[in-house]
Amino acid sequence: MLAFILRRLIQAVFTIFGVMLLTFILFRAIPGDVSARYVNPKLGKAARDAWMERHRMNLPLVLNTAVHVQFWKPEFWNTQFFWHLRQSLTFEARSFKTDEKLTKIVAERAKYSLALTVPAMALGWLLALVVACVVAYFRGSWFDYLMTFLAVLGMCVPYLAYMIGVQWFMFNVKPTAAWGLRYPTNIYVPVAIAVIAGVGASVRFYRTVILDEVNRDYVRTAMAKGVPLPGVLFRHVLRNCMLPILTSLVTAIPFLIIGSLLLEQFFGIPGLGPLMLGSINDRDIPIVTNLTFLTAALYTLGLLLTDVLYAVFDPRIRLR
Amino acid sequence: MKWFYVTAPAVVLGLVLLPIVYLRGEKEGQYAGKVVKYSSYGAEVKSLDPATCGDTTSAGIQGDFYEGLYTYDWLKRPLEVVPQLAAEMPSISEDGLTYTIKLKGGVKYSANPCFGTGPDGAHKTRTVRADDFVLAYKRVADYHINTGLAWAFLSERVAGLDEWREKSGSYKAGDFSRYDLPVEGVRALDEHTFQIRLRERFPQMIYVLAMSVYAPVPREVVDYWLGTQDDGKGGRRPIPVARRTTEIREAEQVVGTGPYLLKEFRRKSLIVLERNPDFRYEEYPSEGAPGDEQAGLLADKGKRVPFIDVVRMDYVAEDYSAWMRFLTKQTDASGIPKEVFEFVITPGKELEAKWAKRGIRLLKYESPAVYWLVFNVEDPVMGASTSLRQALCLAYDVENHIKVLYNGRGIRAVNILPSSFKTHAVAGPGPYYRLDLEAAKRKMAQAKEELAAAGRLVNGEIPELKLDLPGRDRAVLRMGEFVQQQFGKLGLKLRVIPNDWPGLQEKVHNKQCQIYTMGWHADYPDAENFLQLFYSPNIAKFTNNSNYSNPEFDKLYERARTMPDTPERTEIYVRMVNMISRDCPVLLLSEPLSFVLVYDWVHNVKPHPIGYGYLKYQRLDTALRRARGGR
Amino acid sequence: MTISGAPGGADARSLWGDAARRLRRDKAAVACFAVVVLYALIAVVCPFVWSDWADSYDYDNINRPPSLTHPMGTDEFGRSVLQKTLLGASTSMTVGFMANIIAVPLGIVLGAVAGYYGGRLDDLIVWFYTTVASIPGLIRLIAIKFAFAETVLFANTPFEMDLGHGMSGVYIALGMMSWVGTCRLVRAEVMKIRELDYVLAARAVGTPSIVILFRHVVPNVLHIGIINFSLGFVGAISAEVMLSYLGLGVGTGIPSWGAMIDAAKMDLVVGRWWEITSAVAATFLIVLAWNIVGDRLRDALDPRLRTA
Amino acid sequence: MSENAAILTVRGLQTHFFTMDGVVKAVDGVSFAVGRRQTFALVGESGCGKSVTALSIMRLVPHPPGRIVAGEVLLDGTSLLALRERQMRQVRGAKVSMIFQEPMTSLNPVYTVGNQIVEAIRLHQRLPGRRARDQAVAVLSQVGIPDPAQRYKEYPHQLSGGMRQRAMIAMALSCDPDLLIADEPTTALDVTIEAQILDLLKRLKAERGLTIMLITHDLAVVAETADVVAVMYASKLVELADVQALFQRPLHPYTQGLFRSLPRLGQKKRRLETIPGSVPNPLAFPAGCKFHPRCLIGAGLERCQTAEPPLRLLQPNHYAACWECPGYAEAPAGDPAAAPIPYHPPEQNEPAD
Repeated sequence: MLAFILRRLIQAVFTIFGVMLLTFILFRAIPGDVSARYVNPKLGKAARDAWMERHRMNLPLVLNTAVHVQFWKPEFWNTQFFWHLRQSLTFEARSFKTDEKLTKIVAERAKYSLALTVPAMALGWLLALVVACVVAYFRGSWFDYLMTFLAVLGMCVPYLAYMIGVQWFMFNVKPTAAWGLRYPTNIYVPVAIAVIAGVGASVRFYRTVILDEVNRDYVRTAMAKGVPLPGVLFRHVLRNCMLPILTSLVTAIPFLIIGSLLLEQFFGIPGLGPLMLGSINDRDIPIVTNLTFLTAALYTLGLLLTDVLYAVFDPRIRLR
Repeated sequence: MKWFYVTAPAVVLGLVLLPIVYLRGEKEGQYAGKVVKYSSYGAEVKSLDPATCGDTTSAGIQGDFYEGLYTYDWLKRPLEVVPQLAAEMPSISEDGLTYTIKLKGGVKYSANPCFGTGPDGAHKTRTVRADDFVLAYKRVADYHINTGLAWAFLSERVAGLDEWREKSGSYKAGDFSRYDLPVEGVRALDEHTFQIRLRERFPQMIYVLAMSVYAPVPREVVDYWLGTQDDGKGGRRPIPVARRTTEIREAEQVVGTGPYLLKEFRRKSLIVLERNPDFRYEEYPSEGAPGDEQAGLLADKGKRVPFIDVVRMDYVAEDYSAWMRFLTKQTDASGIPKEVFEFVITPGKELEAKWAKRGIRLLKYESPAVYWLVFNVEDPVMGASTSLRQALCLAYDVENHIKVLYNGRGIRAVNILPSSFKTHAVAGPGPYYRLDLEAAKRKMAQAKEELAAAGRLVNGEIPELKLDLPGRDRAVLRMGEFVQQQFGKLGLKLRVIPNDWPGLQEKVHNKQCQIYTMGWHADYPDAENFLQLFYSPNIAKFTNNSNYSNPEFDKLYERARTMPDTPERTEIYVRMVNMISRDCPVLLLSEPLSFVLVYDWVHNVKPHPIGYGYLKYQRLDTALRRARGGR
Repeated sequence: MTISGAPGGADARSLWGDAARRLRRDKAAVACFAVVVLYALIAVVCPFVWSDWADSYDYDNINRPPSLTHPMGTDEFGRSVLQKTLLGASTSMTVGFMANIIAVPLGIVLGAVAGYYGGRLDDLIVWFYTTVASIPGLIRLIAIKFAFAETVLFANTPFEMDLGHGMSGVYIALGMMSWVGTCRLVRAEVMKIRELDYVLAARAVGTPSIVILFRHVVPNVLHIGIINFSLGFVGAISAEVMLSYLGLGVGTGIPSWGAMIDAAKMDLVVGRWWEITSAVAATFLIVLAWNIVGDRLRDALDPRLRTA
Repeated sequence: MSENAAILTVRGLQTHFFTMDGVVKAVDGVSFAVGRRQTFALVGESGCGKSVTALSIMRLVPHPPGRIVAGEVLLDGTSLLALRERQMRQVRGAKVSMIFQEPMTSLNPVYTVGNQIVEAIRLHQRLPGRRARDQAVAVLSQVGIPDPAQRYKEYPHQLSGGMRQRAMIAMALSCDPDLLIADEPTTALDVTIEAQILDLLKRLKAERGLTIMLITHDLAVVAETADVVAVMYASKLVELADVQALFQRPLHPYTQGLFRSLPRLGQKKRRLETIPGSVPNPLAFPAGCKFHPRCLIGAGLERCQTAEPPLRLLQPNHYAACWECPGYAEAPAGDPAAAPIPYHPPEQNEPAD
């Protein structure tokens, strides 16, 4: 198992490096010179150069070709890409726009994003799982068809429609809860939207996973032993479905951190989501790249953790 | 597995309840007994540094904690400049070049750690000195500070300041010792006397002095907040020069003399202003314009201002949310979103009765501003044919532009000056700023010939035109679509390119735009403020964005700008305005008409067309607000 | 209990025939497929019928409620909302179709190459899609849309594509970013097929590997492409709505449901329900139809689920 | 207790699958009775419905699409089909147990063997954990698993195929059921292990007085273990007899075909015979006798093509369903569910032929 974890760890390192490369290409190499957005062109070239130097935009892009063979010299590595890697790993980046440190921004805002996404995800997960199990229990009945149909229906309504509808409703019922965080409990309005809008897809996915598993031989064995259906579902089936379910949870990690971009904007939650949107619009490259990297890295680590956890819990892998 | 089914729901429940535990809501008792004003804002506050302030949102908020030497009288019309931090109006030398200004005594900054901390832990304050103004002017001129508008009014006008700017460029950005270099034309004669010397006559200088961008900046702020940082042990340690910033950004660094201090500033989230306890004694005005008495604006005369203790502004990104917050009495005042306009306002531009019954009042005011589409005259197509520009002006249905896009909130602009300027009426409407499709089509034929002669036609057709927009939100895109329709009437194709604001700026500076939307809001009530936008040396200063260049115009401008307000100058102004009307470097759209809704518990609101910082006069009847179901 | 024919994969013809037969019997699938075809027809026909729609503005009749002349009312420029909605189908279907025409073949080719050749190439492709997949979808999309910012392909030709602001940018960005799922599935499937007897046989007689790959292997994973094509449509349509909301969607003057929802989101407050309702209903119906078609296609075509 | 008392009676059982392509009659009117302490073998090609018969008895037919549409299943006089699901659960595992073909997949991979046995024990007997554990170890040892205390703690994938099947049997026997249904228990195992498992079943039958219903397609297994044999073809029983009668004189052409395709010692044939054709599509069974397209006798006969022969008692304790069997026309329409076919094993001292 140690070898397995080690192998996955190496893969994760490569993936994280890949993410850094990709964010570098997408956000830094392609968009070209953005200095004019941050340094008033009225101030002339020297000011622009100072700014470029300050943000290390004056360095060669990937490799310092002037000393291209002398990779043992520090100048060789003194390039934008290297600094990008370094900033990604240390979170030292500063916003182009406000010059704030990324760590400070994240520290200030992440808690709001988490306050929205963590309950939404936990609740959504539990709800989806329970509904999926119940639906799988009644598979083939009208109840199953109704719930599956509802799940599909729920998936098809545009997200925006949910937000507009729910906010409109809340303003009519309890205006103080419709926007902002005047009371901590206000967070449950967007949480509810996230859950409602997301539960359909999860239910459908979990149902497929569970039904896939329900047709396996060991389930028949358990039934032949006289295990009641809930026992079959919860004790035997669910345990075997854990990998896809855990994985689906992990794939949601980026949204834990980045927050629900639109939901936060709409409901006045000062999380990272609106910041991300704003930074993209402002071409605030350090913020965008580093937040993207952060989410991608957490996602990768999450997957790694899933695999390790699963290796711990699944005897077939554990004892390999 | 059983443990799983017990713990999993427990963990989920815990996670779900987590926000309640650690998410601090507004503490309900936080503002107990205080008068709190609630409002929403939707545009980002771009600057907290007086020197870099260049947009109306930032100016609006800065106006409440930064004060300039002079300001506009809040109530009086026509506009009148009155002393604010100055004790009296400036004494101007015979040649009109030297302005000597006596300061009010005993004006204090809001308390701040940079002035030191007393034994009881309370932060100290100090009185404003003349050298604080000197520093403010130096910062505006500072090469390392991104000062747009503020610098534009001083450059080539104040003696020695351009040279100082040159010198400051040779310093490192973080090296603040440059502020010790003297400037010839900006001096503190003594602690209470400040003097500015101009290179040439500038009759509009008094208006410049009334802008809050030149608010005093204590040197302590620069040295303490920009020069040192928290060392994590309760003390401060210096920041290496290379890593210093030059701009004032953080909430705690904002040190002003105004009636309020910035208590909390969370970008794109929340702004809280609190009454500045060190604010000097000031009284509510006792006289105003005709009609103010009847409007109840003088009921509080002689009382000490400010009235409001706390202002809480929430960043609300969506118009929809902002409007609903106003409707449900979460905020005290609101603009009127386009979509709801006709449900709130009658065709006669008055408030619908049912809204009035809810206790809502409508305030209308004209801003001295003109919106237009800028044609880049250096563009190969737009520059090659004056007839094309004239044709577009003639074809554009501005009436419907105002009706469809602004619900009729505006009046058609007929020359580049706002109608409240006296030169406006004298100059009269421009020949091409009217709707005449037939004439436009005739002009179009001419334009084709001109363009053909210049070799700009592609396959015998005018190539697709490009319109750059200053944003991506729906209102802006909607406008793009409308322009498409208008140009389509002449058979022209238009590609609409949404930009973010800095992106558009960048393109404009690089002269990459062909047509884009712009507007100009008067900085002071003088035609010169609008005419300088077409003065060709200003192309390099990035204020002449249409890149319009006309030697005759330039000559007239140079003559007029040092002239005092005489009929002769007005005559020159008119000639210049008419040149623009003839050459059409801009397609004039509208002069905006602004509508604001306030609840009846808000008193003493009178929108000011140019000045800022009148929040101190506002008064809230919180008992009425609670009675009406507000907070 | 084996109910029908051959195990999946090897006998492609019976797989497709069988699937078609099953789908024909499935009334819901047929109905949804009919909806999709109807939308496609609308998408093709309407732009011809109302080619001058963009200039059909009528400033005297803006935001009118439904009436006989305009069954779904008029929009902010006095144009018919019904026509706008129907024309929006063209945008949506184009974006969905083009995005998947890019993404699915890309996914199949990369997945097949990775799965068939294995080794370093496989490692590289797996690394690439893992990397891409670990960046959240919307950010990925926005990022590439911004990377396109001022890119104009084939400028000054009839094929000019303004990637930064036009419709082409939306579907190319979507296409370039949504191949991962297909790639992953195809790779896994190809790895299984690679070991099947007929492939081994072909290899034994010395058929060049590229021929084996594209003649013998890829046809057997096409069903994954078909399934992902239909499911990808849903994603593309939703993404277009989202991008339009963020102002990164198709250009102005092009009717789009996302833009309609965005433009009309405030209208609801004052009771102007017709524009947002039309757009939401149109989106809802096509997404529902594609979802069900995709589901049923998967049930019919994917042998693993077929045994269930 | 009378030899003739049936422990299990199946009468007119019909199990249909309602698929999108049509109704599949997987079991179509099957009747038989299993006597106590007998080994009753149900033989047929794959897809003939024998597994569905077993699942129907257990009421484990996957629903949807399957459903028992008619018939009666009596276990010790209790009608299983009339039981509520809750009561049925108490029957499963406790009175009737079942083991399956694939020991690899039939055990839950994520639980230890012991855990799964204990689960069965505790479901049916209120035992404290330790006692249940002891019982599980005991039953593991009974099925011949060496070092049962160690095996108890192991996961299915750690065991060999034979051990897994033994564990399955242990699990099935853990609650001391009266009837064990073994659905092709040895198909997935290799020959030596197969023999061991069959021996084990025989031993358990002898030791515990177990009744076994053995489902298989392998006549060799039948010869080895069965007392009574039922042959199934295309959802119906075509022949039912005790093992000696059947092996000595198969009556139905299908059974005869099966025997011909069996390698036999001392035969000089160089090639094994096979039954021509293939198992008919359950959606479109041929009219008349379902076997007639493949039948050497009835292929061209009109009666075989039009009318389906019912099961008739041709000889004492020997039923068959074929128009062309000698004596079929005059034979009574016996009820195979009325009483189990008694089995009299040949005397031990009688020399085998």
